[in-house]
Amino acid sequence: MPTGQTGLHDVAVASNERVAEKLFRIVLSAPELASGLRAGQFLEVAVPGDASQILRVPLSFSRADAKAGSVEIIYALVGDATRRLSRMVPGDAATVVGPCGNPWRVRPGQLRAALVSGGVGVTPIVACAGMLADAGVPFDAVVGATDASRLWGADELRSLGASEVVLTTDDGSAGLRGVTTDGLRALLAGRAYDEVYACGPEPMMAAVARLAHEAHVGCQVSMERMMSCGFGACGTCNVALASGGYASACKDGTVFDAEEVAW
Amino acid sequence: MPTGQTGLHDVAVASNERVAEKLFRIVLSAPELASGLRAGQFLEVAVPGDASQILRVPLSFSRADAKAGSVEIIYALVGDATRRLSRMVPGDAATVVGPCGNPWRVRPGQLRAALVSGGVGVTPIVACAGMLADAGVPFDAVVGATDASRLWGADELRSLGASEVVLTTDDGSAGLRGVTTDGLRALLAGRAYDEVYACGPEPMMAAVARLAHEAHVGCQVSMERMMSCGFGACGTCNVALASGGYASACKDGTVFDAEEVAW
Amino acid sequence: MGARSVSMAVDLGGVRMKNPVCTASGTFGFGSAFEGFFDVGRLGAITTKGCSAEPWQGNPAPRMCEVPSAMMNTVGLANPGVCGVVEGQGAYLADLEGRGCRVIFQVAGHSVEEYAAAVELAEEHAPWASAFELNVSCPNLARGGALVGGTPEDASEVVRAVRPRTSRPLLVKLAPVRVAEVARACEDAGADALSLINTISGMSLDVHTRRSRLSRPTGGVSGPAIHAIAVRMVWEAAHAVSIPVNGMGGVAGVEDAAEMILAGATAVSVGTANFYDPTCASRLVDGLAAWALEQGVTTINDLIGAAEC
Amino acid sequence: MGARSVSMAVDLGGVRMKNPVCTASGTFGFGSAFEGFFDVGRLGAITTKGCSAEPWQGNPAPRMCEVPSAMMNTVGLANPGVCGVVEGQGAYLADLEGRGCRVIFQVAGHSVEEYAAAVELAEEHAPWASAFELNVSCPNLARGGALVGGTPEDASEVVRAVRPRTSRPLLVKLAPVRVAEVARACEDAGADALSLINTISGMSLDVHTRRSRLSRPTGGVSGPAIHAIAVRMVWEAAHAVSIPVNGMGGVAGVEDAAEMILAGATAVSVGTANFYDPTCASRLVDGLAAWALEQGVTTINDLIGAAEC
Ligand SMILES: Cc1cc2nc3c(=O)[nH]c(=O)nc-3n(C[C@H](O)[C@H](O)[C@H](O)COP(=O)(O)OP(=O)(O)OC[C@H]3O[C@@H](n4cnc5c(N)ncnc54)[C@H](O)[C@@H]3O)c2cc1C
Ligand SMILES: Cc1cc2nc3c(=O)[nH]c(=O)nc-3n(C[C@H](O)[C@H](O)[C@H](O)COP(=O)(O)OP(=O)(O)OC[C@H]3O[C@@H](n4cnc5c(N)ncnc54)[C@H](O)[C@@H]3O)c2cc1C
Ligand SMILES: Cc1cc2nc3c(=O)[nH]c(=O)nc-3n(C[C@H](O)[C@H](O)[C@H](O)COP(=O)(O)O)c2cc1C
Ligand SMILES: Cc1cc2nc3c(=O)[nH]c(=O)nc-3n(C[C@H](O)[C@H](O)[C@H](O)COP(=O)(O)O)c2cc1C
Ligand code: FES
Ligand code: FES
Repeated sequence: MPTGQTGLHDVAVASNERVAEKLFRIVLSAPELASGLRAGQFLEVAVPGDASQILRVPLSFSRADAKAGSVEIIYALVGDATRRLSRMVPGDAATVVGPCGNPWRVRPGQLRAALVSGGVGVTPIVACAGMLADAGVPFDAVVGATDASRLWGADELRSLGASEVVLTTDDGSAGLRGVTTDGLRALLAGRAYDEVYACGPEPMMAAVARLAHEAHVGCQVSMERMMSCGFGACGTCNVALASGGYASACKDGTVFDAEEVAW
Repeated sequence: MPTGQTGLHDVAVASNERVAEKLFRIVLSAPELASGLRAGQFLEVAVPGDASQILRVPLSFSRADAKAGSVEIIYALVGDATRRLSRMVPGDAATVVGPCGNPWRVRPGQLRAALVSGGVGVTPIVACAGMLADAGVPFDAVVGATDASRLWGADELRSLGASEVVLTTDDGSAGLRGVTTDGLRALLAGRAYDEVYACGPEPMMAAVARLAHEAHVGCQVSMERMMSCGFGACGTCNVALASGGYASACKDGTVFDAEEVAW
Repeated sequence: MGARSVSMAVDLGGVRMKNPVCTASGTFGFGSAFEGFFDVGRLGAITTKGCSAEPWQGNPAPRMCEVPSAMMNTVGLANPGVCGVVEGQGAYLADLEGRGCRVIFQVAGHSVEEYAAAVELAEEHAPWASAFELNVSCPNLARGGALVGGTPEDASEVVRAVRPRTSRPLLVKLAPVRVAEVARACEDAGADALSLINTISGMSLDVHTRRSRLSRPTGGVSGPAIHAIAVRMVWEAAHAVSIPVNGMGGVAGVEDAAEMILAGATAVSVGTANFYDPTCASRLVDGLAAWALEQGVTTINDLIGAAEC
Repeated sequence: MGARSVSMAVDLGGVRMKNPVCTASGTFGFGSAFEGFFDVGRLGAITTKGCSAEPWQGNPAPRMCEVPSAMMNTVGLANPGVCGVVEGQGAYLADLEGRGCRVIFQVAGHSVEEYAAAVELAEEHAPWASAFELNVSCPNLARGGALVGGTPEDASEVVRAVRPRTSRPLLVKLAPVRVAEVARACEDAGADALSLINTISGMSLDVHTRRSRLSRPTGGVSGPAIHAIAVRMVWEAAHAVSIPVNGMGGVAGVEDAAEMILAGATAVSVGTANFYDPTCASRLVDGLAAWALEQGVTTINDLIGAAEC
């Protein structure tokens, strides 16, 4: 199997714990996989237990440690598959299809980046922070959630080198009362950026894209879709393009230049 | 709800352990249910976990302790539902429909009974032994299995008062090499019986019925069928009658006089 | 939302139900087996097992096997005949009507004449029945076992033959075959309402013995696996006719039932779920009311066919 | 049993496959996406995504939702057109043929003329294709969106129009509608083999928003939930015609595939399982051989239609 090509991997749960309200962190022991992953890619995880839910669950990763052979995923409890995932214990086995999708891009000579994470969009944003740190690109971040209990990631982003992390919550229970675009507006007002990286609910990403466009700053977004396969075989993950027609979220994305997307 | 009428009950696992090769004993804490059960009846257990297997699992019980509020079931590992059942741990919740079916019958003035159990047919046979002990009817038993590793129940039957327990295995690895009818023939040769109670694979019960018939001894059998409901609503559990037509295993049985059944 | 109340009564082609919840034929016995689980009188209606003029024994064992998210059966419409049912269950069913739960008496036959005969018997001996339902998914023995209602022409013929024999509401239970066409034919022939879908014919083989896992080559698939297919067929039928539809197929919870209503069903029947979740129908009564409240309507009728797509 | 070997080669209407394992159109891309999972050259054949004369964009998102033991899709036959495929995938597909895996090129259209045009293009530009498959489950735009092959007459018309345009084997992929009748019509019109079943039309509604969970009111149900229905339809089709059948629908393991063969399928295609279990088809190659050995035959052909029921 050529390196980096999407393949099937046996993994084992190394740890799995709650990190915030309805938010979990799982670490998978997956040596083969860990060494081939690049920030912004995702995995298709088969969560065992219930044969009535046939498809794998698409999940981004937040860290891939080639040396330790481990992959970390931050995931939200939303339905049956993620509930079953949250009940897996160290030693439990699963299979993963990956790497899926394309990584975030760092442009040569990039000066400073702004990261924007809404809700569980934090997973690939943490991975992005790791990538920028490795590339020596300074960055700041906005982390938003509905309320304080679900807010997670500021510490990780700081420890990865974020100079400034703005928190926002819908209800003001932590950080700014407002949405992530309010946070991004504050960042843009304070410093000069040449790239925004965003992941979160689609309306949020659309608003971030607009803001970046107005500020003449590049913007990459990671698009979610209902996905059947994750590796380009099914055609169910279409993203409408500004140029007309569709791209595949899983094969052409999930990272897109915000300008490419028909919001 | 009238006493004894089939109803829906919440239960919790009290214990669950392997007792022989692919054979498990589970004890359910089920106070309401335990007090209404009579030997030979069965339960329909919803084993949680896999929504693709929609139906409940029909299982006989071996002991119902009204005081302790507990019900014991001996079950074999055969497929997915019983595998999931075997993984349940104390405290796990489930629901049970029961009591289902009709009990073994003790005729007034009954003198001595022979119990015949093949494989996992041992479950209602242990319950039958308890019933006979309570009724003061002396009994002996034959317990058969494919090989020694799967043989279970002799100790329970003895502790419930069996005067003699004959073991048979297909391969001779324990007890007589042969089938349960060989054991029954040995019992019939030694003592006088006025009733045989049998549960096991259908060809075995047919052979036991023939033997009992030839020996002019009454014979009750507990019939298994693929069952959708267990309480007379679906019509899928039909047993062909000697008199023509069909009876419901779950509603008219599972205990039948062997003479009624068209083998 | 404040304390509002929603009217749950619906009219299924003349069957006035206090709520839209019904049970599917052959999955609820004749009702009494469920009294240990809940007060059956709470339901809008129940449908009896399909009854023929003469008793039918049905097929040999095994009559059931499991498949993913479903079961298959080949019970073969075993029933004690109209008179056997009237005798054994009549008192209970009459009482159930008195408790406000409508009894839909289903009839079956192997030929047009047998349907007519069954309805005549039931018309005479089952005065308590609120309506009759013709199960046109039975094999027509005179036509080599083709479904009685497998084509618009055949379905029309049986409905026309039965229609003059009763003035009570007449429902037709459709096979999941050419639904829109057959629905229109039944409406034209005088049906007051349609029930659908019946089980979908399937086959399950034991690959070691090379034999069917049932006593017949094929059996009817029912349960959650057929739900999405059933919703689509209910939607098609509801668009094809102006008489009301009783929707069923894999209904196992409130959302499944609500989907049926949005797709155009006036009533919703619980089938296979009765076997493994015997309080399901009772829960739907409350669950649908809560959903209607959440949807901000004052009568459940405002949600019938209200899917926006 | 001792060391015996079983011949696994089958002839699907002129498509000579080294083993009966194929992949279903639209579930395997154009093959190359699976090379990271196994050597695609091991398969008997693959079927390409349905390709039209001109590129089709397909439907808006969301195109997929999950239902019990199944998924639903409304991809809408998005494809880059015959020429786009030839250009982008031709080299890989020609090489795959060289590796011994037959390539079945599927064509789609919205009218009889569009099918003819697509086949003509493919006939000219895809010399490597072993066969063509007509997907007659597309909506016929001139007939208000009725399926191109929903009736025997309509299916016959498209097959007759295409037949003279190629001398390569011509397969017809049937919708799960009136299967026996349509199968006979296709055979009479000159089809060399039949593939079935396509997805079953279903509907899934979000009961809170009252909208379809897809961008269209309905979508196609596929996966284990439809398997028993598919086996029955394959059995019906195989009994109705004398040309070979390529069976599919919910095949997710060796036993599912073996059921198809016993029911009368000469080849078996893996569909939805490719998405969640991407090595499935490869495992079937070995698994079916082991099953044939266990069944004591010397050629898998002895098991085709060998169900005893
Ligand atoms: C490329 C990609 C990367 C993702 N990365 C992460 C991640 O790192 N962490 C994380 O927590 N989640 C992530 N998701 C979302 C995750 O896949 C869904 O939350 C999960 O599939 C829900 O499964 P479930 O069975 O628990 O819930 P379900 O019962 O399937 O659904 C519950 C709710 O979630 C919605 N939902 C289901 N699937 C998706 C989906 N694919 N995208 C959006 N909403 C969905 C449903 O519409 C429904 O309302 C990602 C999704 C994609 C496509
Ligand atoms: C009234 C009654 C009482 C029973 N009591 C007991 C008991 O006390 N202890 C016990 O271990 N088992 C008992 N059984 C059998 C038990 O129900 C089955 O073993 C169980 O349903 C298998 O489920 P599964 O999902 O594990 O296996 P599956 O995967 O469903 O089946 C595995 C194999 O078991 C066979 N099987 C499945 N269901 C039945 C069934 N109902 N009867 C016979 N064979 C079946 C299948 O044909 C298949 O070959 C009883 C069955 C009935 C009808
Ligand atoms: C065991 C069984 C018996 C049935 N008997 C009948 C019947 O007598 N008449 C009838 O019209 N439908 C009968 N049906 C079909 C159901 O009424 C219902 O239409 C079908 O099962 C689909 O609904 P479900 O998926 O909720 O079960 C039967 C179904 C099952 C499972
Ligand atoms: C996402 C998706 C796309 C499909 N595209 C096509 C297609 O282009 N042409 C076609 O004939 N069938 C198409 N099908 C149907 C499959 O080929 C197959 O007939 C069907 O899914 C049943 O098999 P399964 O249950 O194994 O998936 C598609 C199915 C799916 C799930
Ligand atoms: S998820 Fe299958 S092509 Fe993208
Ligand atoms: S199992 Fe349903 S009637 Fe016996």
